[in-house]
Amino acid sequence: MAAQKDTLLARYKDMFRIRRFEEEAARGYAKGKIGGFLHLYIGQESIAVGASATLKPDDYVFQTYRDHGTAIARGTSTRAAMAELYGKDPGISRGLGGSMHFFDPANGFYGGYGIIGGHVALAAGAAFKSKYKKEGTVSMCFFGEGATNIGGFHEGASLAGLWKLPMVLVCENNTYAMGTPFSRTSPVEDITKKAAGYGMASDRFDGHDVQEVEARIGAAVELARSGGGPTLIEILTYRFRGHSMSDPGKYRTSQEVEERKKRDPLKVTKTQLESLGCSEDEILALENQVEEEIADAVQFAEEAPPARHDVMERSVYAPSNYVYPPVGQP
Amino acid sequence: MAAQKDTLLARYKDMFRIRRFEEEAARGYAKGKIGGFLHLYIGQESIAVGASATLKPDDYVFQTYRDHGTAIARGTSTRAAMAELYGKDPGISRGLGGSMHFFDPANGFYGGYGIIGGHVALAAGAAFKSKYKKEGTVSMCFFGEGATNIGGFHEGASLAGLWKLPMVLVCENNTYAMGTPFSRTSPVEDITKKAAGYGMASDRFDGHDVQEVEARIGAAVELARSGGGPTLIEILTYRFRGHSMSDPGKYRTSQEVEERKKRDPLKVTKTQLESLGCSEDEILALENQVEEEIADAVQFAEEAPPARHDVMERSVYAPSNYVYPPVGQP
Amino acid sequence: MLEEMRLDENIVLMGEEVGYYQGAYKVTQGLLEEFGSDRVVDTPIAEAGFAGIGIGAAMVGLRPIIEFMTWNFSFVAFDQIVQNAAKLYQMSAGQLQVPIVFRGPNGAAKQVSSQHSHAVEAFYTHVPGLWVCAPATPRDAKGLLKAAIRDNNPVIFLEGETLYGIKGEVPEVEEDEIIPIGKAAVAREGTDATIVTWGSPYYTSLAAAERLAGAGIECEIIDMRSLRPLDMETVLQSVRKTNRCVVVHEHWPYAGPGAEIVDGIQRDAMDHLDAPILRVTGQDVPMPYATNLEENVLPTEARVEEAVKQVCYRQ
Amino acid sequence: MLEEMRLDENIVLMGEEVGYYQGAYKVTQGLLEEFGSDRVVDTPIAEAGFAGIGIGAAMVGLRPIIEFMTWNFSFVAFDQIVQNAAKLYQMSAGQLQVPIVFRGPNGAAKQVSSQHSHAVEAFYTHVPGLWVCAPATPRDAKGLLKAAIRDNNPVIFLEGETLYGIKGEVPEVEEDEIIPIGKAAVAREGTDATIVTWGSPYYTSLAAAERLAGAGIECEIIDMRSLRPLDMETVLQSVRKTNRCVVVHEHWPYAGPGAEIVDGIQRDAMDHLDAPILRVTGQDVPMPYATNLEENVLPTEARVEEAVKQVCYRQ
Ligand SMILES: Cc1ncc(C[n+]2csc(CCOP(=O)(O)OP(=O)(O)O)c2C)c(N)n1
Ligand SMILES: Cc1ncc(C[n+]2csc(CCOP(=O)(O)OP(=O)(O)O)c2C)c(N)n1
Ligand SMILES: [Mg+2]
Ligand SMILES: [Mg+2]
Repeated sequence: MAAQKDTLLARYKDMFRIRRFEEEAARGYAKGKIGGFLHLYIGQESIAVGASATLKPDDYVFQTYRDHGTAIARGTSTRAAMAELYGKDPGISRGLGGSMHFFDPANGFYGGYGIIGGHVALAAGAAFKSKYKKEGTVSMCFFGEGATNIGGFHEGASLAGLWKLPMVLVCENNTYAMGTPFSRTSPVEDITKKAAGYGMASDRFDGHDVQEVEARIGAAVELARSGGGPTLIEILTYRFRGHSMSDPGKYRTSQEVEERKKRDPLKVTKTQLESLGCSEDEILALENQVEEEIADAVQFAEEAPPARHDVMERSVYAPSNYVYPPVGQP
Repeated sequence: MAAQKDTLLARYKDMFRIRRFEEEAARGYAKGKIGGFLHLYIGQESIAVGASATLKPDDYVFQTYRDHGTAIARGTSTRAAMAELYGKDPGISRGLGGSMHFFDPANGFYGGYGIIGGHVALAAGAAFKSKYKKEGTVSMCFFGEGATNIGGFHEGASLAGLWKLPMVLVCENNTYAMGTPFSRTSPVEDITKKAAGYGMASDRFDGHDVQEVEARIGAAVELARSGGGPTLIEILTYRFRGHSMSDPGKYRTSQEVEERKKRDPLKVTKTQLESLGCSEDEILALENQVEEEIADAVQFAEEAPPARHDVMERSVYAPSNYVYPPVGQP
Repeated sequence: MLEEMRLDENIVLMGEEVGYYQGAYKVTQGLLEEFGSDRVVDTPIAEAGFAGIGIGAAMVGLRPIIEFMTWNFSFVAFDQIVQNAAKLYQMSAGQLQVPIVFRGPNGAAKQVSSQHSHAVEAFYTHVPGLWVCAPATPRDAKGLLKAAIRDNNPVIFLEGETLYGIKGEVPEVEEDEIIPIGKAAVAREGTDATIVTWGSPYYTSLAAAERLAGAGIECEIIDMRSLRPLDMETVLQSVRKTNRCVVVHEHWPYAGPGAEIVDGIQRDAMDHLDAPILRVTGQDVPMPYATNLEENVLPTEARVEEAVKQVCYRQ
Repeated sequence: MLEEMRLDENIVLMGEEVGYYQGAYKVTQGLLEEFGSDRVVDTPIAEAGFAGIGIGAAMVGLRPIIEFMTWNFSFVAFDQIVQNAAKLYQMSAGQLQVPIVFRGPNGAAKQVSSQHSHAVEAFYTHVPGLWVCAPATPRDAKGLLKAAIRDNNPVIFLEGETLYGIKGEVPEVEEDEIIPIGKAAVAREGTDATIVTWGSPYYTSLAAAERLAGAGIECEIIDMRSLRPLDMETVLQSVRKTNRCVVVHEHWPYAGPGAEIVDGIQRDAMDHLDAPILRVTGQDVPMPYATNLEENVLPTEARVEEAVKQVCYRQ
């Protein structure tokens, strides 16, 4: 019980960190400090945090352009993340990638991708390597429900299913793809119906409870790790903000949004914490830690030196002084 | 019973025409009169013929590069077909397309396509027009089992399912994609398992009996025509020759091929005809008609003038003197 | 678009968010209401699929307009455009036409980073069977779009993502002004050097020309407007007059229409050239996110100025 | 390939029919037996999928070789190559490398018609982040492939479909000869005109040069071997000597490496040119099936001869 409480507190902190990071990012965008497209993860935090809790540091994670939350859940520092949004040199992609292209392989985060569907095969590629090298690692790929009609998803899933790759495909069904409700773009309501066609396992559930997310994704991770092949998971969730900062979100009513906010994963977890005997002070203390961290991240980003031209030029082509490792010792 | 016999005789003649056409094409290839890739339809004739019997002249048919049989079943003259293989000006694509790219829209045949998967969406496009214009026509798309892993198939099928387009997707599962048995490249054995993911009906059956092909495809055509949306049909079949003329087909045993030849659709139909009281002479007379037709087609192709440079140059861009039809009368 | 759609009910519009959302960039505002969801069709995210549906529908008589939310997303539909749209007329020996327009914003928007900042003209101009338009002004955009819709061939229509904000004179509905595909415009007259450009660098070039005028160099600016076919006649005429030329474009330096124009000039007007032709291009890097870097990756006024001075031997 | 795979078990080969079938063109004969089906992987027909798997595997440490049965099929994987392979090193600010080779036959084979006859170099050379090789001789093919496999960047490796039949000297296994990416070769020395070429038109050019020698014109032939980066130094040196140049290539005329080479020459050696540079190219049409047409669409010896005579003012 105490262990459960501590764990849940940790999850809450991780979710709260993402929430506050995203809010400050929105503020930075409004102030013109952050440019381009900015897709916020607010409302979906339980998925990144619950999923990350099931993974080991050397597992591979791939996400779309809506990638801040997942990167931070994997361990990307909020300083490096915020500096990236500000286009600064100490950013996690040195200011070259921006919001949509966080990369932090040191923390097992293999990138945010801007083209729908394309990264599913990349994630399958990491899983292919894992299997080929018998690493025992797992590759996890997140994508939106809007991605399930595109060829990239189909081919990645087909190959993962065929080769029984150690992979978990997590569809974050947040009900909308930009302004389009899923019902208008998918021939089926239940995405996991596609799993049978890929010869893979599937699961489908509501994502507002971080503990459930952790348990259900955890089972798929274990299956993958033990050689049982991939699972297609559909998690029903909701984004509270517009698709990106430039989207006023007029395609849905405020009642709908308010309704969904009742199941805000942070709120849900707070209630759970209280029923586990957590005091408000305990929670507040933790929130304050996060507030400080985020304030520090913003200040860091503000003060950091700008992205560098020479870094950009040097990173078009990798140096090619590749020397073969001694045979048999890769 | 007499009607059934006449119908079946007609089907037999159509299948036999394709068989003999393909055999002469193989001979022309061996003699160096025909170049490029040549994919024969031998063994699969029951599908083209059975399917065509369910269609009206203004329905739309799309096929892969293995397209001679389907075009001829739709009504392409064997003269124009053979002349195309010979690269001659009176060829059905005036010598520009060749074996893989027969085009005969006048007979409702909208082409043979060389890139796996791409034509599925084209066929869906014809179905889209049919629905938009309330034509009451149906679009039928043939493809191999090897095509079901590619994105083009997925996207075409997804959109057809979503918009309930009047379309029939016919997968001719001839067991091999070039040298690869289906079991090594598909995550599932039963392709129709994918239909649920596209929200469409499905059917799956053995293709050696032309009457069964006609009945089962006919049901799907009726469903499409009556607004019931698309069907994914998998027909189990076999090609007796190599993938193309350059493939010796070493990846399968001669026993396997002999075993399958017992279910040669022509042989099966002949037996059915006999049991319907058809005499050998009746069948032979009909075969002789076809022999004459094919001999004539070969001679026509031999003697036809070569493809023309000016036709090639003129057909890169269409003339653009487009004038809008009076409003409301397209 | 609106005007053309009123004229022919065979014209349908298809793309992501073109209907209920009124277009990701609000280009298609109001169309859904007027024409309904049968003609203004919101699609799933499946560019290869809906591009293919458009091509298939065009083959059998419709005249679809396919919107790519941005041209960056056309790469997943590349096969459909290159293998089917461009070739069907010929493969079928003229039996099937493909009257289709693929349109959407092209080139860098502000800070959208490497996967969303492509100037795609080099890819599509290479392919016989396609026409390619790249208008810079609102008037040209309208007139060329009309021509593209009425053309019986597949047209790649590149709109400037950064240009949607630009307002300019547009002819009235009654005028029905059509700008033919394949005609360049002399956007500024000058005697000392020719600047050949299109799309958003047109504005950079104009600004640079003003600055150069201050330094006594009068540039003639040719706005290509269409990139396939190229109106080399207009370019050559200008170069024969000025004897110097700079080509300014956003796309990466390696080849593309930029190099094709240079090739054509040197072939047919080498004797008139007093200096090698120079190009001012987007730099040869994937587009970085940071704005301080992006600004320099795109062709700048300063670089145009410098190049013009160089061909005039005035550094 | 064999030799490299023996050296590093991180090298895996993936593609359609590369294993059990021993390669559609028998290029991969024997590899499956030696390395097993874990390393020589037959794939379903899903180019975007297995190209993506290769890129993903490369990001995390493997060194995959991805075979396209022919380059015509790479268009369905275009997005993966352009958006991911070419950019990951930069998007990740150097944190991830993509050491991958995409290879397969390029250009027309005999009578395989419009969808199967692309010379794709114009599409891929345009993209920063990729290297592009196009060897013509067996020796170069081997040495460049070794360099490509050992390189830490994505390499587009274009083999000549019609060249598989050509036999030539190949260095012994022990020699481990590596031809560096980005170095052209002077394949024939001459004083009167430079022919710049690559891939199968290299042989057309050689034959034309022999015929021209009979007419008293000695051509210098530069075989580019790599198309990105371009070895312009070698080209310029030759042109500064001969003062005349013809570029011969199979790809369509609009832009591509052909135009890029012309652009570079006119920019850096215009003063040395005694005539405009001409190009002999594949004609600007989708490839027709009929052999009488195809022969003339491809660059012919006669057209090369004529162009050389023209730059030498000897018609
Ligand atoms: C191939 C492609 N087409 C279109 C887009 C433009 N686009 C970006 S996000 C988006 C909606 C995606 O929705 P979904 O997959 O549900 O993810 P969410 O944004 O809801 O997380 C679209 C259409 C794109 N990035 N890539
Ligand atoms: C995108 C693409 N990749 C590869 C090929 C090469 N190819 C031509 S046919 C073929 C096998 C197709 O098998 P299947 O779909 O079963 O059809 P079948 O030939 O058996 O009728 C392959 C791999 C192609 N044409 N297009
Ligand atoms: Mg969504
Ligand atoms: Mg097959």
